[in-house]
Amino acid sequence: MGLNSILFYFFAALAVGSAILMVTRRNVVHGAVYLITTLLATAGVFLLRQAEFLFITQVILYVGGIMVLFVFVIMLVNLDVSLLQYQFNRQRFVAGVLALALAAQLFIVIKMGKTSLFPQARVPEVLPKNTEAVADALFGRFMLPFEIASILLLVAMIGAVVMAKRRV
Amino acid sequence: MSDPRGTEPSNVSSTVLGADEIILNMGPQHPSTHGVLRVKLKLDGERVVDSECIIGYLHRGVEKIAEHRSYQQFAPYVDRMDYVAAVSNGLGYCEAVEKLLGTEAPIRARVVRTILTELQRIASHLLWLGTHALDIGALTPVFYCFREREEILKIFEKYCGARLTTHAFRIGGLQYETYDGFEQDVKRFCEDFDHKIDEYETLLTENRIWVGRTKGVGILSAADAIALGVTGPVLRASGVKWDLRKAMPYAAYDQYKFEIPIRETGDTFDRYVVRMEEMRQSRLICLQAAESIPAGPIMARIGKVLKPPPGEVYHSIEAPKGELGYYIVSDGTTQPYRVRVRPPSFINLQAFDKMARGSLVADVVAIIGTIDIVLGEVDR
Amino acid sequence: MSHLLPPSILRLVLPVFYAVVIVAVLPLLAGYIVLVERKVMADMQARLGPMRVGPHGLLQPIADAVKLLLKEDIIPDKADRLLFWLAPLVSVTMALLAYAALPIGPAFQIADLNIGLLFILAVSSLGIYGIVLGGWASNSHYSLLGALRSAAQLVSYETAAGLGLISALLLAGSLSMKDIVIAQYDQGIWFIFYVPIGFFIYMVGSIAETNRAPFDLPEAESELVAGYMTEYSGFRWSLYFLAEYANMIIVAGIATTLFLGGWLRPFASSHTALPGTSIELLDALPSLLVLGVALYCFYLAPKQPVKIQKMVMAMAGGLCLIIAGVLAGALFASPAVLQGIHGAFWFLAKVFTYIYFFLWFRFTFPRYRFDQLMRLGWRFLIPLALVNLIATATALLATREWGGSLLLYTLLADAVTLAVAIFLAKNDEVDSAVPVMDGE
Amino acid sequence: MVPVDHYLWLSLALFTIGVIGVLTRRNVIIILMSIELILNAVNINLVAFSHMFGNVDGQVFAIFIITDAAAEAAVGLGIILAFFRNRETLLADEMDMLKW
Repeated sequence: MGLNSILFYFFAALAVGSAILMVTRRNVVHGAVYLITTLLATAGVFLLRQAEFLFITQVILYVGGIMVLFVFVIMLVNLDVSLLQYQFNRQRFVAGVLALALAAQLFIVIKMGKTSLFPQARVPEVLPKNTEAVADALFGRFMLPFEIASILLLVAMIGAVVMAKRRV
Repeated sequence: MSDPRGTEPSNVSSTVLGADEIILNMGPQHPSTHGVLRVKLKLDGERVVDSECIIGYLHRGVEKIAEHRSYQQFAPYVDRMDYVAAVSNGLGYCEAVEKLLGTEAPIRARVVRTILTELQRIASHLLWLGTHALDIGALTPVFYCFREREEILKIFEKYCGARLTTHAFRIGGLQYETYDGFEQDVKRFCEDFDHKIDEYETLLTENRIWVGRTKGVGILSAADAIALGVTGPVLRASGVKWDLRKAMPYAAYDQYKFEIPIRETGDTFDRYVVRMEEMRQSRLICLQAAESIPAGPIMARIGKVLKPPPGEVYHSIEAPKGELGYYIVSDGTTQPYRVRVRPPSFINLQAFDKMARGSLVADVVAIIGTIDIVLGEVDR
Repeated sequence: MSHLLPPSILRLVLPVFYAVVIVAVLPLLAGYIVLVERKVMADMQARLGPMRVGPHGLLQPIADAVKLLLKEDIIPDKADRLLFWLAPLVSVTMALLAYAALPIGPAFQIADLNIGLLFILAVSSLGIYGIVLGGWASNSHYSLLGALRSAAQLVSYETAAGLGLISALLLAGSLSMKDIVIAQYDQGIWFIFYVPIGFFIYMVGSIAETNRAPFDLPEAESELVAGYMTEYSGFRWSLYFLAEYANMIIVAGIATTLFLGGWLRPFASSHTALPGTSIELLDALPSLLVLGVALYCFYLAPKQPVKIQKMVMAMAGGLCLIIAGVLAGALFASPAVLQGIHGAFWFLAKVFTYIYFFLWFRFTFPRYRFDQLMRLGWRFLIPLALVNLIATATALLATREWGGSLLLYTLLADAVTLAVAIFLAKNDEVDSAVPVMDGE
Repeated sequence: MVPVDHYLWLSLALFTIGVIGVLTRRNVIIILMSIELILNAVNINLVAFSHMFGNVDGQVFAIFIITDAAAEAAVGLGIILAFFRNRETLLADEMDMLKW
């Protein structure tokens, strides 16, 4: 077991552990902290798969941007009341069973497809420089989706402003 | 008559909070409430919805003490009200008692009083400028201001031995003759001081951030200012030309030429400009007065034991912060029956709520600074 | 050292050694930056500053550190203990982590990542969690307001600063910190001359990101007492403090690397040796400078009032003498050693010059108000940064298509950007004349 | 070398936790965060396959997903803020009106 594997299992355990903590915490700020941990651990997994640019995107955008927004909003809304309320809804048992059923389904699919679904990995010996490769793909073949994504962001921005704006 | 403070009276604690509203307690221990002022703010985000000044943390019962002291014994106490402008306090009190006695200090005493009071005005404004700038985040002016203030305090020290609570004047005139070189000291200070003010102004007046932080902040209209009884530079910045030195001259002010600076808008920047200009005018008064201090006695002929005739008197002077009035009731004994002080800081502080509503937390600090309060005087 | 260990082991050991050095030296360095700050402040304010502990306050940082470590550790009763404990650690860890990719000279770098710049930006953007969580966990309104301000401020100014950096990145064509410096060596010019406006934008943005005056609203003393740090004391507080100064060095390091030629000395590309030797004139400069400082220390030493102060002053002079000796010795060593040692000298010199500007701003300007800060960020800096970026890119493209001097084209681009800046500033003036009363 | 299906197991675990969070929690912010978790699980798959096939298309898609997550978070949090302002609660059960 090389260093890579050890790191992978470490990050995986960290991600799953904090994810579980995230959904079970009563305090939303704690939940957010655990989600941040999960995201960082996932970023570590990305790094292990030589997706450096994605790693950085994950850290800057997800952790440094989106989650800051979350924490910001959590702090804006008053928490004292919600701490005392019951945290899980009425259909929690049914929902849990359903979620586990979904997980089982996926489990079986992956298990079954393990031999047929994945062709043998064809990892090239030398990967192209990741940042350049991603840039080439983004601004080459994926130019149109890229532009559409930017429009999506614009729409979201306007939407968020309209939503969060106070009624006059 | 409508309440000049706003549409509804402040009542921060009993009102129900909205979704984004929080109560922020500023003080009594806070770096920029200038002492033990406590301000309770209701904030919507960072915007002030409502405010309430809670005072009294420095109450010492000065007015009550006066009823158990003889007239002369009480004089040092007034220095402890506006302790950064002790000379002005003393002048107001001494002149009030003199008025009650029906005498007047000799002309030499009055001229020296004028010089010292104007120097005190400069010192007080310097302290204000330094701390106000510090509140707004300019760290440096305060040290420049203290450098010049130090010169003034040195003159005080040489004159009467004390720097802060000077007790410089006595009822009926002065206790001490001026020391040798007093005029030269005053003149030298005044000559240097001119370009020192320019120095402060280069740091602040045209600084975009300073202008941004002060223009349009804490606007007080002339009508509101009058309705609230505001006096001093705060009133004059709102466009009301009212200065007791001109309106009801006392000491020797009628002998000197000076201008009363006024501004129109009544925002923090205007108050800053007015005070800066006042320092220049005070400097001119000092120069004129130091030029020719008339010879003569320094004490009026009053007895050692003061027994003013029964009656009452109200005398007010233009202290650095506004109208400082003393209302003294005599019952013919050696002790006043009642002394009531009209402190400018206390009255001006009333305008705080009017100025602060709708502004941001950062502005609150600027507004507290611009009113120029001294808690010793507010609480007495 | 290379003859002691085989290169493969050296490759592993050296970064660890560097990391240990940085972690060990940084707190001391931060402490001495505080001393320099206080001395500079005192000088600008017509006073002396710390003079008591050691000659000219030279031992003041150590006294301060001891005091902070011995202070009682207070956790507010209703604080969220876990996060209260975690937050300063996050701040300081992220600040230190960023040093991994910062090249202090060609040899002195822990890891030369090919996404080095992005790594530093990413990691230092995580430092915000220390501030936000600390502010929230303190359970105090001042802290919370400070934290919220800080979050909004950092997110907005990161955008502007990042866009300012990209203009230099375009010229370098790489994200690796080392390659960026080498690009400047190859092109024979520091990028600040190509994109001065980009540098200006980054400078303003970096001041805001490190919460320094005039953008120090999250810890505005006169308004929010100490902002997010209000409830912190002792060691935890000093961690925040360390993080703040470490971040200052980081942003200065980024600016130095991208705009000021990193570890390159001035006129790095011109090589004129002194007659008769192989020593270049400019290479001799650092040792002479430090020698001057050493002599000044020796000159001051006998003038100190107390014997121990004389000793400390002489020791400071001796230290400078040793440094001067090392710098001079490097002149006669191999080029790699020369580059390594002098590179570190020039890098640190540039970093401290940059920090000096930080200090200068702090003592000159009043503090912005929050809405003004936001307006400056969103309505002045970000549009300006975008225009600057487009102009720079156009200049690069023009050079590539039509040939000609890049400097000329970038000058043109800067002129355009400057015009836009003036237009934006004018516009802003009109707006700010009316007091803002929105959001009602 | 870690086999690819281990990445899928990790992804599956995170996905399931996310789904459980969405379905069972009452607090809308936690629900939104669980959705982020689900998106993140998908990203792991994409990166794993991207590495397996030796091209970056999967990573590009992951970037698009992060973009989408940003948009979703912005709008979602905007809605939560508006909701909180009007109803003073964060519970999904009480989001039972079409209009307020």
